[in-house]
Amino acid sequence: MELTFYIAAAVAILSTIMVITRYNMIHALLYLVVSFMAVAVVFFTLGAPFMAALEIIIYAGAIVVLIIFVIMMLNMIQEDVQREKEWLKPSVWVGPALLSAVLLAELAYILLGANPSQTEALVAVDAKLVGLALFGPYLLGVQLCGILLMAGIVGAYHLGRQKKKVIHRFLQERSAAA
Amino acid sequence: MENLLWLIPALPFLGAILLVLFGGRLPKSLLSLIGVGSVGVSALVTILLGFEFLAERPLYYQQEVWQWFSVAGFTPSVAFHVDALSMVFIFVITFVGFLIHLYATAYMADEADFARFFACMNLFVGSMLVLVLADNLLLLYLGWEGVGLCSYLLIGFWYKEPANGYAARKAFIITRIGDTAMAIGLFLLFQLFGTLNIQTILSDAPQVWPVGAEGALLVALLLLGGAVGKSGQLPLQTWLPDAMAGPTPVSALIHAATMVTAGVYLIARMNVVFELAPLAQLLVAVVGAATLLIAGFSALTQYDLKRVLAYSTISQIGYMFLALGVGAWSAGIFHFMIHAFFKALLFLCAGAIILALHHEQDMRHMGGLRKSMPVVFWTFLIGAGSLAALPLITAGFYSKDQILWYALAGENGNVWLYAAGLAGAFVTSIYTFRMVFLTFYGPAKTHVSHPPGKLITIPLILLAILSLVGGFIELPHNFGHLVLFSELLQPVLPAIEASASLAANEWLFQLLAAVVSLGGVFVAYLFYIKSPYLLHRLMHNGLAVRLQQFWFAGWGFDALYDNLFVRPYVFLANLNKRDIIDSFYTGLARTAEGFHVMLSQSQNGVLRSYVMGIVVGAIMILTISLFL
Amino acid sequence: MILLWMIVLLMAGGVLAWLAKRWHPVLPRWIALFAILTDLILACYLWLGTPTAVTGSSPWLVRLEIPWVPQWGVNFILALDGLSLLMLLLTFFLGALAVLISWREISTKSGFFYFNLLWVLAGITGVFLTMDLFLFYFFWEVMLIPMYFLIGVWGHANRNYAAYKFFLFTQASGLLMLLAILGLYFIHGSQTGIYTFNYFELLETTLDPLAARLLMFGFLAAFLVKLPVVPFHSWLPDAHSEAPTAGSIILAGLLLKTGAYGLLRFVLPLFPGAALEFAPWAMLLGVVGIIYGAILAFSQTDLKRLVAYTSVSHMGFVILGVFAFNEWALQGVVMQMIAHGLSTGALFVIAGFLYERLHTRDIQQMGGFWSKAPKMGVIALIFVMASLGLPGLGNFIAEFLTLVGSWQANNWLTVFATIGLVLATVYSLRIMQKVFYEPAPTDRPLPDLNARELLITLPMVVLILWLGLYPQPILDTARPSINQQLEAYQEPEVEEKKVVVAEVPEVELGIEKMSE
Amino acid sequence: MSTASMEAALLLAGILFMLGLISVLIRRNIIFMLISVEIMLNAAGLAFIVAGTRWVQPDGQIMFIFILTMAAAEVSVGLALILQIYHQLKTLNSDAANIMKG
Repeated sequence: MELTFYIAAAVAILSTIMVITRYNMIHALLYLVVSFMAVAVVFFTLGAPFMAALEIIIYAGAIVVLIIFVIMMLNMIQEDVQREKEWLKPSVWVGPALLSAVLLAELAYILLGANPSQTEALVAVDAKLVGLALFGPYLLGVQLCGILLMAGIVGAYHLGRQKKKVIHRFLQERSAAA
Repeated sequence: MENLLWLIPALPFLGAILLVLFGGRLPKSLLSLIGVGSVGVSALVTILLGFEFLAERPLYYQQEVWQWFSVAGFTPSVAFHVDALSMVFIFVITFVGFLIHLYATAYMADEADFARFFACMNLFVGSMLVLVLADNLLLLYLGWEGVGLCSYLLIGFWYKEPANGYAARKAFIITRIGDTAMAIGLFLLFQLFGTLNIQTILSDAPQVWPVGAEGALLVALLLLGGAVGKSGQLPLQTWLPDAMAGPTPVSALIHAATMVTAGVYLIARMNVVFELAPLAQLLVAVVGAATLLIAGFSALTQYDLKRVLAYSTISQIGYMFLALGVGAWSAGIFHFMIHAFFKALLFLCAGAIILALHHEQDMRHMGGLRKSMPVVFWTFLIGAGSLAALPLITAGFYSKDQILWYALAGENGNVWLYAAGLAGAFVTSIYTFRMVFLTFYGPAKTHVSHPPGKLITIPLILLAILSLVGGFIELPHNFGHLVLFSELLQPVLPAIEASASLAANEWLFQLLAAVVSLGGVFVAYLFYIKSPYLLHRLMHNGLAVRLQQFWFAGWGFDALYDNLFVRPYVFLANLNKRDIIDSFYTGLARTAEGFHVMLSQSQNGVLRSYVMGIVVGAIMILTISLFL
Repeated sequence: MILLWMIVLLMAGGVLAWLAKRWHPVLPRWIALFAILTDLILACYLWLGTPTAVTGSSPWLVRLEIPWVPQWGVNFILALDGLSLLMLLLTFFLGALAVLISWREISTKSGFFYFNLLWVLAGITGVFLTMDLFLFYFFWEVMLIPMYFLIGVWGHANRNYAAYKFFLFTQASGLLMLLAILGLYFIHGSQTGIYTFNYFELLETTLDPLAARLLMFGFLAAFLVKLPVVPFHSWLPDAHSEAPTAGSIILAGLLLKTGAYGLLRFVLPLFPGAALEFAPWAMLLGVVGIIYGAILAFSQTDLKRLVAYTSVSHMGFVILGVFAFNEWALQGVVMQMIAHGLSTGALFVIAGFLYERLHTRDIQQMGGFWSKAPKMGVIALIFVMASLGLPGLGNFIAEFLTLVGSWQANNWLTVFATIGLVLATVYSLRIMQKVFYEPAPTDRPLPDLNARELLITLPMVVLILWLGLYPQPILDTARPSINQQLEAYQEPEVEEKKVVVAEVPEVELGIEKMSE
Repeated sequence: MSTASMEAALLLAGILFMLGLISVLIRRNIIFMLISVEIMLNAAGLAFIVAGTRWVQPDGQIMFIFILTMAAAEVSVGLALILQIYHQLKTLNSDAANIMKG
């Protein structure tokens, strides 16, 4: 299992790096799928098979597909790729990368500097347990999630509508009043 | 009668109030009736009161009108106190004031602002009466400042001319400087005596202070400061010549009856304090002596008729100060009274001349008026004779001789003061007769268009008579020995003893004074009538010309003060017009604004930079929580 | 209860005036006038009904106490003594004048204008009446915000700057006072276990010197800025010159007086020790203010700004007198508050009249108005003379008493303050010279005062003369409460009084004997 | 699986998060930024799961489900916004969307 974890972790990191360095969005998204799958494997090794399944279905499936659809709607062409290339100069990414590295180093310092916890055998937390908790103490959270999704749908519908006029709504009101 | 005391100052005030309220609506005849009538009735009351006073010979009359205010033991009243000294003053003020008012109705007849003029004149007389009648120093101060205000209003009466406004302001501000010294003196007096009642202070002072006490000296000096400002003495004399900017009756009122004699009154009134501070008293004499010389020499060089008279006033008040300073109190007051008569006379004559010559004041453009204006000529000659102290016939001789005599023979007198007085007398008669000769003799240079009417000549004649006979109430003891005046003042003012060693030779000094006076007349005659080429020759001498210019400019005092005080003050004030302290707060605001600009630049709308901000913040928080 | 009604009347009147604008455009000013006049009558009724003060009795005439937030010890306490009564009379008198002066001047948003005017007055009334520090702070702020609108909405060209500046200065200093109030509250609470904002109870607090000093500076901050004392004065010229005439009158006549009132009412009795320590410095500040304000006033060309700087100069006398700690000086201060309110108010009124006619405040463009408007000239002359301290007018009594009092405390500073009178002459005469003397620069006709304007100015003339010639009623009204404020300083006072008392009977006897 | 890999898993979560963060910081394309946010959310979810596993509790997984839900909603609304921005500004450059700058 350990080995599986490390390989999956390595894949996840590598593919994520690939995601953030691609110029072409579709390529990046494909790497993203790989990354999500690798993380799903990590979930499995951590004893959360249900979550692994969800990761693949929702992240790698639904969300990525959604993004792909949008990209298709936006008609990305070669020029855009070229522009991505221009935008992503070393001078742009060195600073943030360094800062993030500092953050990571501090995180690592916390993790590694902490007292090593006692060794315990891994116990899987299966879907049944999760389900019991989900519809027991977390019932309210589930309801809220439902509302959130509902709001997301409504919001997406409202925002995604194509309006005829592309001026500001205050201006619109004024023109209507006039 | 004594219950009517309050009427004396109240009537002029009433007149002033009526004129202010209804001045715009009444005809001129009614206006002059109110203006002159109020002072006239006041003079009538004064004369009746004076008769009663002379008959009864009380120490004083006193009347409290109301209590002004009362704070923790400080209880000044609006109360009037009249003793012999005040009696003399109110007589001069109301009587001479009345004559001047009468004259002014004719003089100002063509003036549009008739009501304003008489309102101010009435207010002037009223304030002066309050000044001399006040029973406490605070009320005296009220009159004192009121006089200053009225002088401001009247000197600047023709306000459209900026120079007049300047002269008016100068008069007010310079006298106010003196007043400030006096106010400080009042604080000190109140602290020491717990009251400002004059009689209380005078009776308590000898117990509080020994002779020569520091407190007495300080108080005396501060009061002298006030007196010097109002009376136009050194070093605050510069406003008086400029005060000629007002109409001529105003000049007469300021110089003869009111205002400038206030300082004399104050010192005479506070005589006990000055006697307790011999040093201050000596200073009074020295100031008087110096002023009479300086002003006399300036008068020699002036061409403006009124300016000559103005300098002569300064000089004559210097004589009064000299008299007060050597302790010849009653002599000083006597000279004040006589001076009021002849100076009012001279000014009113000058006014008649100026009016007749279309407001021409320059003596170089006058001349030959002896024929065309005989009444004015004769009255002016009498006034001039009195001013020059022509022996035996004029009142001025008796009063001035007394001063000169005590300046030498009095307890505090000395040879230097006497010499100054004598030199002053010589100069006085020179400039007086220079004025007479320039104005009335020689060829006529300006046509007389406006011969003086009755309203103008009657006051002149009355004053001329007084200028002649006024002196006979007080005659030297080796010559008639009449002491009506000093006897009257005896209870109020300390008497003076002449030193016995000199007394035997008094006639010698009287003769000297007479000779000096006549000599002055002769010199003037020599230079201006007999042989004018002498004057011409003198004017070609470089030193003489420079001296003449120096004296003409009033010994450079104006320029000195201008450079020393006025200009630096105006410069500093204008420099700081924007208020330097405000720039500190403005700077504070600017700094805040700078920070605002700096911080608002970070709000650039670029999403990534916001995220960057979050990251940096996270790093900082983590670092702090980890390593600190 | 009458005290509460005074405040409520003003506040309700304000709201009503605002609403009334909808019904009729002239209704607001009538409502405002009516509300203020009613208050004026109430205050006069209180004044005339005041029994003559008996020494030793409580100076408080009327007191009202309602618990408000008992948990925090906040009470609704209104109390009236002679000092507050005088201030109230001044408030309502000047308030009525402010309404009359705005009669024609304010044409835009008049309803809101009168709302603000009345609320400022309500705040001022509250400040003068309340004896609960929490409430005092509340009214202090009530006063501030409508004033901000008065300047900011109806002011002249540079009004926004002036309004901000005014707001920032007073607000910042007011916050320091709030801190000090809270400090006093907690110190008192920890000492006695009773947490209260009640002024009468807080008077009993014993403070160690350091705490007293700090708290006093908190209070001083607010009062000195409001007064204003020289380094903190720079809001005043801007606010005064940019405010509409009514605003200037209320600023100069009343708002500045709240600072002086605060010094008398709170600083003196609450922190006697610290105040004694600070006294020489405070007097120095006063003298600096007198002279500095006078010099600045001299150089101004904007008439309202000039008058504003004269206020700085005159208020120097107030702080000079307050920190002299004797009855003469404090009576002088009270007189100065009233007389300055009238004289400076009147000068602003005249500046307002001139602005209405000429649309300028620049004295370089004026001159020779005496012949065109003699009535205005006479009235201006009277108030210019009042401002330079001419005897016979109210300001003279005030300044003379203040200086007599401060002379007992400090000779040299008094000498310099007296020199300030000369400088006052210089700037005052400059007003007369530039506006009424000299040849007129334009031939534009200048209508003289009309009936309404005479109605505004004549009462002020009468009052300033009355104050100058017979100020005793005012002094009598103020005396008990002044002695109350001075209670903590009586020790040195007794000796001085003895000297005086010993002399006085002698004097009076002397007079009686002689005159018989 | 030993606890050592627990820490390794947490470290993985951290690394992924950092990578997402770097991407947010360096990309101007809004879609890329959205993707990066997804990566970060995913990393956060991973951390929850590790914690849940460590304490043998279902709560971590539940939190992951919530995150998932939120991510889904966020992506849908976000994409709609991106569409609008693209229609209004004709670009996907996030720097261009700075109309509200101070």
